[in-house]
Amino acid sequence: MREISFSEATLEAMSEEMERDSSVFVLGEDIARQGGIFGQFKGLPQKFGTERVLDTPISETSIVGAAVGAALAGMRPVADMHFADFIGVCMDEVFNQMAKVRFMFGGQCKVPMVLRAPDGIIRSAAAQHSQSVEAWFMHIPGVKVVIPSNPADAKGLLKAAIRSDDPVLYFEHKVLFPMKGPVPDGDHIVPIGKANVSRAGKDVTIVSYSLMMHRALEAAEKLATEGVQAEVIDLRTISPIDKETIFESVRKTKRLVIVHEAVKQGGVGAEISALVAEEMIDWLDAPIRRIGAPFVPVPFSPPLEQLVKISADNIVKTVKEICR
Amino acid sequence: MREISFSEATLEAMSEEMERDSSVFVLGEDIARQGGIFGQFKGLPQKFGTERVLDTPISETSIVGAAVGAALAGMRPVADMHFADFIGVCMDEVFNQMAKVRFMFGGQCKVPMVLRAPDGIIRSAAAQHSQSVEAWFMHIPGVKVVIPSNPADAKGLLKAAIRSDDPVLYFEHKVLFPMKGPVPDGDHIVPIGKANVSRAGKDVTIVSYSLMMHRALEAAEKLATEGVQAEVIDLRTISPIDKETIFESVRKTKRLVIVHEAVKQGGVGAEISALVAEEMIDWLDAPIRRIGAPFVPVPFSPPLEQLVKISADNIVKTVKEICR
Amino acid sequence: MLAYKKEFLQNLYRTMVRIRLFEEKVGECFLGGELPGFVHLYIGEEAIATGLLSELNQDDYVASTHRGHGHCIAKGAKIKPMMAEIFGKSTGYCKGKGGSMHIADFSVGMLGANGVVGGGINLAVGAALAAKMKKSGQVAVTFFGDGGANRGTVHEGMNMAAIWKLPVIFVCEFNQYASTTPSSYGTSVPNLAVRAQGYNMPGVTVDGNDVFAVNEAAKKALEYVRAGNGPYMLEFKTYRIKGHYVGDPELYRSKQEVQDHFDKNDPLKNFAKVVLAKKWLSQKDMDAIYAEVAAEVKTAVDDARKDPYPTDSELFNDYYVEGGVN
Amino acid sequence: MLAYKKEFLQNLYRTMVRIRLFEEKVGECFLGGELPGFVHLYIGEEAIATGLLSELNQDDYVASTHRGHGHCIAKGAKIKPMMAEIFGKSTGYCKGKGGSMHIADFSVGMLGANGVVGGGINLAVGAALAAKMKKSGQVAVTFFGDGGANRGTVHEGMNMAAIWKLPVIFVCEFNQYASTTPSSYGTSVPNLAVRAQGYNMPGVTVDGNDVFAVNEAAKKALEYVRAGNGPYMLEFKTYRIKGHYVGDPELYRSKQEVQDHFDKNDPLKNFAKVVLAKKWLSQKDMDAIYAEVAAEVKTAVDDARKDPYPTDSELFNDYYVEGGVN
Ligand SMILES: Cc1ncc(C[n+]2csc(CCOP(=O)(O)OP(=O)(O)O)c2C)c(N)n1
Ligand SMILES: Cc1ncc(C[n+]2csc(CCOP(=O)(O)OP(=O)(O)O)c2C)c(N)n1
Ligand SMILES: [Mg+2]
Ligand SMILES: [Mg+2]
Repeated sequence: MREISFSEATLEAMSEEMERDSSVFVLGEDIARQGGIFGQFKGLPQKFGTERVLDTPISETSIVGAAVGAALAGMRPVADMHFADFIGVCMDEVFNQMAKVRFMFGGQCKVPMVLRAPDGIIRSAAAQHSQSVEAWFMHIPGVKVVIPSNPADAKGLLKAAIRSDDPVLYFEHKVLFPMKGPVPDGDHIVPIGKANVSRAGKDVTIVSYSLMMHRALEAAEKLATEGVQAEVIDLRTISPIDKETIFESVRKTKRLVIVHEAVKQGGVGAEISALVAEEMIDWLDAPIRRIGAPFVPVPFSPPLEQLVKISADNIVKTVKEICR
Repeated sequence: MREISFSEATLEAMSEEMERDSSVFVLGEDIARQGGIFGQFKGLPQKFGTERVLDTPISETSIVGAAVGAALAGMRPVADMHFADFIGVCMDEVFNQMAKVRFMFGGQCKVPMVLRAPDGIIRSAAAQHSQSVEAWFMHIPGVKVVIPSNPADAKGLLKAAIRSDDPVLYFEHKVLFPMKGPVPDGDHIVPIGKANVSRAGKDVTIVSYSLMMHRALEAAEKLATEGVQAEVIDLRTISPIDKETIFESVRKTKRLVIVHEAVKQGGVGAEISALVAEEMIDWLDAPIRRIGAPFVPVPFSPPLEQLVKISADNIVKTVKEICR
Repeated sequence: MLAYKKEFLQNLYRTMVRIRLFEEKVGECFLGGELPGFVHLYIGEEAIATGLLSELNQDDYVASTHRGHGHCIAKGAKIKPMMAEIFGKSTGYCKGKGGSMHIADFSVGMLGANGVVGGGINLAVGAALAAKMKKSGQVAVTFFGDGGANRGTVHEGMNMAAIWKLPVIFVCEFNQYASTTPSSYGTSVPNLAVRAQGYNMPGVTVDGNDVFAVNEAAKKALEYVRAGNGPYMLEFKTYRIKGHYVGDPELYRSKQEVQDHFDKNDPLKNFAKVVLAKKWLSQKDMDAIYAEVAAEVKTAVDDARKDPYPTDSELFNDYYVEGGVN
Repeated sequence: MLAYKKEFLQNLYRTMVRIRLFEEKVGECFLGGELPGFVHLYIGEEAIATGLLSELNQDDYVASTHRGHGHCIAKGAKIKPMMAEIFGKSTGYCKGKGGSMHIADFSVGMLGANGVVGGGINLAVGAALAAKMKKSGQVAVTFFGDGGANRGTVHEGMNMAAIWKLPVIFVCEFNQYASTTPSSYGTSVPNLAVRAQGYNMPGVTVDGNDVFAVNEAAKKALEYVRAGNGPYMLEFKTYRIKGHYVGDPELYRSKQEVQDHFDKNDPLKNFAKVVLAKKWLSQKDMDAIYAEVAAEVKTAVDDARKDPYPTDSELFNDYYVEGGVN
């Protein structure tokens, strides 16, 4: 299969969907002139014109609010958040409008929009440009939340999100943009709500998503050399969660570790753990372990930043602790 | 002990702390002229003047931003959110300023402020005026989060929050305001970070907070008549969590149920469950059960609203399921 | 003053009376303990929605506020499903899921009341953006109060609409109060229309208690906006005759202040004075309309009372289009 | 033009050169791969911070932006701990926890750069509120760009400051671009000072490349604000000579445009032209300052390079005052 980068994969998704459906358009800061702060929108204005690829002012509440309004009026907007760290600026629009209008209005309307938010730690970007906040949104009824870890899923989930008649948050890790990987040709769609068993194993289940999938897979490699066969599940969608895929794996492995870059307390890992502790506890042979960042803002200085990042070795160590 | 209402208790706390320390002041919408939308600030302007009890425009980002700024300049602001539902409007100020400035600036400053946010379902206030979003804030390093369930704790935690040199979010359930209860005389302080065993028991641990504590205690009464002795823990602070009190109880009861009004998915219950599944799993004799609202916005129509509220009977039923 | 067709005048009056009587009835039912939630009445502000929205086409958009009943009625929503919604019945526009603060009728372009002050502004901006992209000729109108004007999102929306020359009219209903806070305290300028200059858009201050003045201003604004010149701001000076919400003890103003306004500047009395003086309508014409509307409102309430509440099974309807609830 | 004391002129020049050379060095170190994070340089805008902040007292407050080095230096922060901070060293102002985008020196009232565009506005409003409550006579100054001007929180802060008559100066640094977006595209008016009218505060547009014009405007604004008249808005027209961040390919403008500006309107060249023509300072005076500053900057970098990184044990310091991490 041909290999393209994560960012190219999202570009293909955008391009194909914009071609397919003239109601799809994109808006955000530095989208048209710059091609997106990570180059993820490069070439779109040349292809589709600046009527459908809109640079906006620094006005996040208007970006999301107007996207909701345009969706209500029959368009399919894709809005870009620049950095996920700024989503707090328009949290009300996400939480009280985007997520709720269809329900509040008794189904009179729908909100087929996508909000893309580049997240995660990159190169000492410090406390306000390094955050992962996906967990907030799994606590908000009315939106769906996807978070791909590789180019194929990036493309497939973005296409699914754009075609979805429900509002979707699409988190994409900044470190992933240049990463290459195989992407199927043609109209590749990854369904929202379906996790993926990225590596089969029988001794322990590692659930992760986004950049941390790569650490998890590395860890699984290392563990394999020591005789531990880890099954690695890529959640891909965190709301709604694909419980069945997780449960099926835990039924087999009887051990569960969840890994994410976001701080551990109150993170997605808590929900996964709680689901298993609620419905699968009798299957477990070990405590459920979560690996997430320590409860502290992301520091600037490289050696400190290193301390809040999760390595494959962290995962290996934790897995070994529960596989004794 | 004398009995006063929850709202009077918060008023006493405000009054005493404003008397004690001239740098304490309060700002928010309809605080001075109305005395707060739930009467929780009544009489303060008469006592302390409208220089220290400030009505604001409808400008939530300024309310919180200015509170942070005033705190940096040596004041101790108490800001009011009107309804917790509007905290999304100033989420950036909470998340990126209030929570982070001290850390980002290497400890050069502190942010001794309190953000009060009335939350919860009340009288068909519908999707945008009924929400409980405390879980978001336990996922934000740098703030503390308290959430009292009764007048004594309301007073004691508010006083502790005002005196704290750290930024504190103070959630108060709208239904609690008129509820009466005993409040100790004098300088009653409830330490942040300490849960309370509100009822002792040996068969099951019920962890809850805020309004749901009352449902939990009712449930415990009912269970007692059926021979099940529930220990009921009032978290009071949800960040940092008082793990030890929970663990100690679970060591005894070997069964855990967590109850909150917020939607179950991604809620505080997930974190509590995960902590126990991580560190206490061998002590458990039953699955950990969480009780929270179904994953749907709060509907307006009374019979529908009823479906997303949690009753003592829900709790009884769940407890019995795991106490068989 | 221009000449008006009689039918147009009758329609204006019908709409204003419909809002007034609808709101009076809602207030009555609320005080009678029949209504869930809380309600904000549009009484005293009827001339604005009426004079302005009467100039819109059915497919033009309106994004409203927490005080949305009047906008709804003037945009052409039916009062039966409105009343049913406010009662929380399954026959309501939102099937009982929204209530007063989320009342909406998408079939007439009414994109909903909004419980978040300022929440509707950018929905209108977005709808106008959609209209522009589709070259549909539609316009969007959005309302905000003298209090809501101070929300940041209004600023963002006005700037964005201006740079993209979107067909949207920003309507400030300056009714003197934001809940208990007088606008003279919370709003830094006496006339908010001055803010339009900050976005390079026209902004005018108009007597919002005079439906004719509103209507003239609306026509000018619409002509400008429909011609593709970009957004326009209208500020209507008016007065909230009732409390902020039904049940408001109104400690922040005197009864006399309210009575004075009602006596001297009630938009319905103002209308009657003009049309009777000019003999455009007779008292009989007006009485007939009044009686017809009163009957209509009575039926709406009678029906709403009898209509069924949603059943439990409806909780998860009208939600995710593609399912996905755990 | 007024007459200036020689020492004052020397100080102005010293500050401007300090900013320029500091920023050039930072840019160099970044391109050399020595710096973590990303950096936004203030080159070309030196006259604003210098002419304005030179009029502040040490205990007055400044809330800055992502482009904060110049504000920091002009407010009196030392360049050694600044450079150390940008290198991420434990000797930095924020002990390496903040970096360029969160640089701060509370000992001189510099409340920090801010990674969120618009994030500093209300910190200044709050500091000014504190000053007013304490009757301390302090003022607060806050900066925002032509891009940041379109954030809602700026609107909220200006209105709030106006109704409370807070001693705060809102300073717009109109440098023609918001990242890659020209202000002529994203900002609906050519002069943002017009927006001040919307809050009933004075607002003036001033040549931000002329440190004397800046200084005169600053004195007027400060007099007004210190007298308790409420807030004031200053808009300075300037130009960002470097990329938005170091490493910016700058595809959105021509090299010629930048060069033209640099040749004709660089604030340092402008200063030299005036002081030499008026014989207020000699080339020798200026060369001496330049050399002194160059040496100072060199030492700052040399030291920063040698200074230690924070140790692992420092991660949880400078965090909760009262503990509480799980
Ligand atoms: C973001 C937000 N903040 C606060 C509120 C609470 N609130 C509801 S209506 C209102 C006053 C609105 O005043 P104005 O905008 O003048 O409209 P009016 O009620 O006068 O029609 C307030 C403060 C809210 N609903 N949303
Ligand atoms: C709320 C927010 N949105 C977007 C950004 C990303 N961003 C950082 S600087 C910048 C451009 C700022 O332009 P302007 O305000 O004119 O300041 P300048 O860079 O020109 O000094 C943008 C979009 C941000 N940091 N914060
Ligand atoms: Mg009003
Ligand atoms: Mg700029």
